[in-house]
Amino acid sequence: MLKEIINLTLLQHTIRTATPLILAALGGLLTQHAGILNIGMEGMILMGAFFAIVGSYFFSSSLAGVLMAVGVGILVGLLFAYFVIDLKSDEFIIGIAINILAGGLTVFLLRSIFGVKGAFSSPDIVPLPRFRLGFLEGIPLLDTIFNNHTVFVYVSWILVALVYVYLYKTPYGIWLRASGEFPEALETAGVSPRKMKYISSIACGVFCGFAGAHLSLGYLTLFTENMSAQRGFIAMAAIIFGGAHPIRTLIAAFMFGFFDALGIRLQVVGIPSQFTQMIPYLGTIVVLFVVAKSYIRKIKKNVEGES
Amino acid sequence: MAEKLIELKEITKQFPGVLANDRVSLDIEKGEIHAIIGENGAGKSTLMKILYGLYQPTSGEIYFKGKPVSIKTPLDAIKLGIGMVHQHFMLVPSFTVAENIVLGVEPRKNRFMMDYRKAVSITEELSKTYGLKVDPNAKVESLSVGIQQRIEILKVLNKGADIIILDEPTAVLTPQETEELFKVIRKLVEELGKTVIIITHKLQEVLALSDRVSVMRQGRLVGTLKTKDATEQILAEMMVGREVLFEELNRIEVPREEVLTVKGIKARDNRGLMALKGVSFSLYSGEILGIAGVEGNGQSELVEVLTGLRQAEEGSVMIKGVEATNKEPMEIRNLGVSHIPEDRLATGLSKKATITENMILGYHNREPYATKGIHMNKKPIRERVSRLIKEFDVRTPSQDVTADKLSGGNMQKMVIAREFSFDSSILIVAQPTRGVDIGAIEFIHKEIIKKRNEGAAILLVSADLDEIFRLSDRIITIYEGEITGEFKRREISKKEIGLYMTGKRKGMRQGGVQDEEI
Amino acid sequence: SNEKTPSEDGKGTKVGLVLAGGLGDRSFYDSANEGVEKAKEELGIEFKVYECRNDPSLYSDQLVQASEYADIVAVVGFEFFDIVQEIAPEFPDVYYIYVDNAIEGIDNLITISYIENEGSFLAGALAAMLTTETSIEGINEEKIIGMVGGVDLPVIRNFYVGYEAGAKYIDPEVDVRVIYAGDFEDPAKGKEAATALYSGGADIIFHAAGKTGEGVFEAAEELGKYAIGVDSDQRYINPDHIVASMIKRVGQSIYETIIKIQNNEIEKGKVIYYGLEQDGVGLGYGTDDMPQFATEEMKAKIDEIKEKIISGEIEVPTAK
Amino acid sequence: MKKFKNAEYLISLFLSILASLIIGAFIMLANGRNPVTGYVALINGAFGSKYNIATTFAKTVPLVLTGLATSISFRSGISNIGGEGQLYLGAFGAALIGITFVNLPGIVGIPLALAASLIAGGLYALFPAILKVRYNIDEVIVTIMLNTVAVLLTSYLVNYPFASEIGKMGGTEIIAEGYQLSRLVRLSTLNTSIFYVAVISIIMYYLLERTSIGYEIKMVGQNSNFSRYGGINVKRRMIFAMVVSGALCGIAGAFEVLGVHYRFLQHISPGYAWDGMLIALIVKNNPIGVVLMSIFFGALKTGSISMENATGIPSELISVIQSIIILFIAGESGFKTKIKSFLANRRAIKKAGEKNA
Ligand SMILES: Nc1ncnc2c1ncn2[C@@H]1O[C@H](COP(=O)(O)OP(=O)(O)OP(=O)(O)O)[C@@H](O)[C@H]1O
Ligand SMILES: Nc1ncnc2c1ncn2[C@@H]1O[C@H](COP(=O)(O)OP(=O)(O)OP(=O)(O)O)[C@@H](O)[C@H]1O
Ligand SMILES: [Mg+2]
Ligand SMILES: [Mg+2]
Repeated sequence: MLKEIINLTLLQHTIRTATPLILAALGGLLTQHAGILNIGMEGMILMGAFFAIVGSYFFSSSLAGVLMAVGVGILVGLLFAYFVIDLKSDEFIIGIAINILAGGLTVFLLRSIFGVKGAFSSPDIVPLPRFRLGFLEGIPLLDTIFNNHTVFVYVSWILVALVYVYLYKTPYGIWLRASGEFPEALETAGVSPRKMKYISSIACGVFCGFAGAHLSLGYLTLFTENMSAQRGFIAMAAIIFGGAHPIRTLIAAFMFGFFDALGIRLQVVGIPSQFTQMIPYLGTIVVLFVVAKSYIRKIKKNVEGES
Repeated sequence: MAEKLIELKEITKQFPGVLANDRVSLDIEKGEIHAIIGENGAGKSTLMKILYGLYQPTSGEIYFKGKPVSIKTPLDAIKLGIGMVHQHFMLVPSFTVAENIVLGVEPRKNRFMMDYRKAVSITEELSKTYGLKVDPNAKVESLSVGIQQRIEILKVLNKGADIIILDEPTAVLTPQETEELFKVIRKLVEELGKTVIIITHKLQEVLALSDRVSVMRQGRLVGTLKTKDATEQILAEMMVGREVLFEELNRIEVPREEVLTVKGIKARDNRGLMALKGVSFSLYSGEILGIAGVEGNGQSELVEVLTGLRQAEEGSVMIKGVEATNKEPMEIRNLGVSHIPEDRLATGLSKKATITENMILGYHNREPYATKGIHMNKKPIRERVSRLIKEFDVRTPSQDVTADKLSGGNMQKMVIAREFSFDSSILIVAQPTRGVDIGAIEFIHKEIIKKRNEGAAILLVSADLDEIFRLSDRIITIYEGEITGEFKRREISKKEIGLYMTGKRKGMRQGGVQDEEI
Repeated sequence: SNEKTPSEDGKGTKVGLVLAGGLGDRSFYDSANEGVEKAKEELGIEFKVYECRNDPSLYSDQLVQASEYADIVAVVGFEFFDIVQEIAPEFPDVYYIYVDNAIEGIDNLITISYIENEGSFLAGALAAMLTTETSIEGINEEKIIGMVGGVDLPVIRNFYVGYEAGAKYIDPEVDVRVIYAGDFEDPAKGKEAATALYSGGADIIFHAAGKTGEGVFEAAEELGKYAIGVDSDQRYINPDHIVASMIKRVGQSIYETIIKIQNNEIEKGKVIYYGLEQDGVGLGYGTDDMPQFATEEMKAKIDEIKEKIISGEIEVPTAK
Repeated sequence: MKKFKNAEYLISLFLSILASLIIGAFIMLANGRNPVTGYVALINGAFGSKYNIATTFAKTVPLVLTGLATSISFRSGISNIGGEGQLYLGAFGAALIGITFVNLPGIVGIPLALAASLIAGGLYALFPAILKVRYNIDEVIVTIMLNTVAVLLTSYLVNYPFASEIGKMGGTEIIAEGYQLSRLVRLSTLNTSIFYVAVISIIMYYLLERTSIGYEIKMVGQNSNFSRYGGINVKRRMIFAMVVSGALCGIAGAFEVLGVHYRFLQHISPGYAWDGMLIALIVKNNPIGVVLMSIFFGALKTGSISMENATGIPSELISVIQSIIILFIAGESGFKTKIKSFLANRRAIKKAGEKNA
């Protein structure tokens, strides 16, 4: 029975489930660093998923799909930025409005463009290619776990590294962080914090576009209404969990993916689905608690060690 | 006549409801130190922010070296060689000193990557050139205000500024630090040919440092004069539009009774380091006990321990014979302790709350303001607040505006009004006049003395030695979390006390030495 | 407000179709819609669809609005159990066809209850027969089959018990595994659930998971395995990997009931059960141009089982 | 001064709603629909008859409660995003009482059921509150996680130990007659819970705006340093606010059971807590605003269904229009300051010009 649960597919599942979360969370953590909590990610992912299908279907090219998703991501990012940054509206409300907008608009366009409701799939949708990493081929374990995923799985890992370098090793990342932590300081240093906030917001749209394209063109090859299925919110939880640090957020996303995979597999053993489905959520709280406690203990220890 | 570097012509700035600058015209000459003074809210910062591109003037023009310029953003100002050190520091707390200094002009390894090592070496270089010592790798949030001030200046210099605007740079500095800063300013002007504009509320500083001084009142420029033609009296009069008398404060003898006993207090600062290493003293009714010390030597922590905001690890605090160690702030207040906190914005008030809401805190659950401690009665609350506003001369359009609409001086008066209105027998007063104009300083000092004369025990913590000397009946010095000396009024001179404040001397002073004039 | 005068031949009869979910699920609700569409074409009725999109706060509103509009209201979704009992007596002139539950004793309310476990029994039997057909590419030796359910609900569990019983009837050693995705609208999750089952050795998965089931089909295609669709004949979605569908003829039964109402053939306040006998549920093999995985033998065996169920020789368990 | 501010706010709110409706009209036109017919149907659907008005108000019941719940928690500076979970547990708690003590008369039973829901919701909010004040664990993430846990837990309970015998619906049995709040208008689900909600709203208004507790909560939320310094027990106030917030959500759930469905259902809430949160945010946590905006949202929901049914304007277009309304309301103060500073600048320039001349 244990073999049913703990096996290589568990890790594959973890990786696959984590990917859209990582992509969206990378975008969200950029706005987070710019001082904006973006709960509109859910809607941004959904739009991305839809327009990826549109692009791929009409241009018979997955690249066109991705570009389309990214283009729409930029537009939604701009909309979000305009309201939050220029009009100083409550970011929570704007985020929710974007989610509602995305929910309505995708369904409406699904009907107007494809003439269907609910779901759209077609052999004419060109999915994103899969990737085979030649150098992994010989190595049995790594090959199964890490090879032959869709392209965005690898892209997401590269992006984590890029975002990390961007945030901490380039001037632009420093500006971005300053724009969230102390915008006046950045402004007096001659860099517009507004610009940095706009950039982060647009980048978030792009990343969520990636996440959406990955869902509808990479992971699956179809669009269904509401297919983002709360991933935007879980991505936000991952950001909070990871303290908006790219690596720690990546770990959080993997953790969610892992708990999810574990939950699905535990059902096979006969545990009621409601309980196995709780695992990612309860697991997160437990991990948060353990981390917080050990942090407090560490502070205490430091203090004792010093005196 | 010297070259006119900058000419501000008829600058007007209209904020919604406030005319902050009203047709202000001002010249800055090359190589001068130009002081700008004025009451709180006179429009000094606004004018400088316009010059630095942070605000756009509603109307008016700026000429730079005789040519009209448009300064739309700070970047435009930086390009013209203008740099500004702000009243409230513009440093990113979680960044290192080096990162802050190069912010906006980061050295790069290539098009994209920042060269952090270069940033460190730039910082070290600057630090050496101008004689301002900083640790490039320290995080700003862990540094004292004095050091932060240095970083701000280095930051401006690093951008190649020829004209340096300093907005109230000395408000938070110790006399030693102020002296050091002035040396740097003189060096910048005399040796490096820079031009300096300095805003300050301290008239002695104006007289000691500047070449010319401009005075602002209620958004207008009252006049500019050569410093050598000015006196404190003249300037003060121009500022407030009436005569200001620095009268000797009237003290009466009040029966002394020990109300606060502090024994062997040890406590840590926010970083977990020992900030108080066994502090003991007593405070008596009818006296003002001044605590003199360079900022960052444990005064803040001491005040927090006494008021229940920070846990002491060892030692005891007795208030009127009642054990009060590590009690909650509320319990300590109930023992009759009022507190003017050093950071009014972070602790002393809520910017988003109205003046009424800010001023009723502490009374909000007492009769008659709250029936049975629950039902709040609007009328008595409003009456009380409006009375306090009048009594303490808090300048505000109404008691319903939010506190962030007040100028710094008026915020401070609001906090003092609230705290002094409690019939507390112990007042813990930290930095009561920081960033406050002379009229308000005079007012606040009188209120403190009045409280003393009524028999309250007052613990005064101030970075401003003049203030300590002017108000205190007794002074203790603190250095690195320990008390290094205790003196009666007029027992020690300002120069000498510096030795105790910097730990160069310790122990009680014997005998009375005539104090220099205060 | 509007005149409700159904003419003799049924022309101009107004039908309101109230759905707990929404159109576009390519199974349950779409099938209901097909029924009224057919009635429109063949009987000349008019109709309007009232979608509640799974929002419980709309059940009552939509039902009332449909009642005010229509002569016959078809109410689709077990969720309406309480509300339809409350509303139907308020509109005595309106006939209610309530689909997917069982209520007796209200004169103008007819309920259609599907014996989905019977249909699922056949699906299970087919899956059990196929899982050892190693001649088909992708089918392994192991006797493992799976099911992906949307949410753990009584209806969905009813699918499962029938499916399991059907499989065990063919071969008691067949291991039947179920995963509930916890969502009817998350195809990605459906794909993961299916992938987990396939990689655990299952080669055929039956889904009762709405849009989540789309992910099951994708997993089948990707891993070269097989799936069984639900409610509508879903083979057309991917004929190479969807071997059959357990059909719940919601549309057909609504259509038939409309005719019965118009012909006054209806027994008042009764439950009409649609099981195998009434051809309300069954197994669909798609159209002839599709590759057939079920051999003639298997189909015959399925028919035999079907007869036995109808005759009562086989008793299909029901979920609690 | 204050009165004037309120009037100004109302006017600009009205204008932003108007502006979004105009945009909505263009969307309808672009779709070949007649916006006049559409909006007439919308208003008619929301207020056109006794039944419609009743339905509108029926919709506001859960929104007011969850909106007030958000107000009190957000005011105290602790964000309760877990309303949905608290609502589910509260609903289940009430149902449990209603199916267990079947012989109690309503006058005892209903308060008991409400108490159960209040305790269930309150306790479920207490947990993240404690994690927050004791261990400094972010309450946003914990409450989001707890939402799903509560939905799943109740789903287990009603599918297994408390599953209804008939109706195969993922719900409990019907609660006893004595617990069922009576309906007020024929066909509508509007029931006597609206009176309870009116009373609760008044209490909450009083608590938040007129008492020292409300004052303390507000101060804690604005500046917790200041509050502690001023002698407020910050942690206690945060926990109090969170528990009250949870209790209100619990009660919202109870009314769905006692007044609408008469049993607990697995998917009893379509996201009431989220809507309530949105409402509270829009009106900046003002309790009166919550009530008014809830009515507006209720009307919008009721009206848009009628609009869809009457005109065939698809519901997804309506949600697009709704999101535009929300965007405009949220952007209201931003638009206003933009316009104001534009006007002020022009005026000042004009004035300066006159003086120069
Ligand atoms: N951003 C702003 N919006 C609206 N009013 C402002 C703004 N900034 C300043 N003011 C108002 O403009 C006036 C001038 O403010 P300013 O900051 O220039 O005063 P100041 O002379 O620097 O005072 P202080 O000595 O207290 O620093 C004040 O009444 C202030 O309230
Ligand atoms: N939006 C505003 N409306 C009204 N008054 C304001 C506003 N913003 C700031 N003020 C007031 O204007 C005064 C000046 O504010 P500002 O932020 O410019 O600080 P400052 O200390 O004078 O300037 P700086 O630190 O940049 O030199 C403060 O006393 C503040 O209370
Ligand atoms: Mg100033
Ligand atoms: Mg097999």
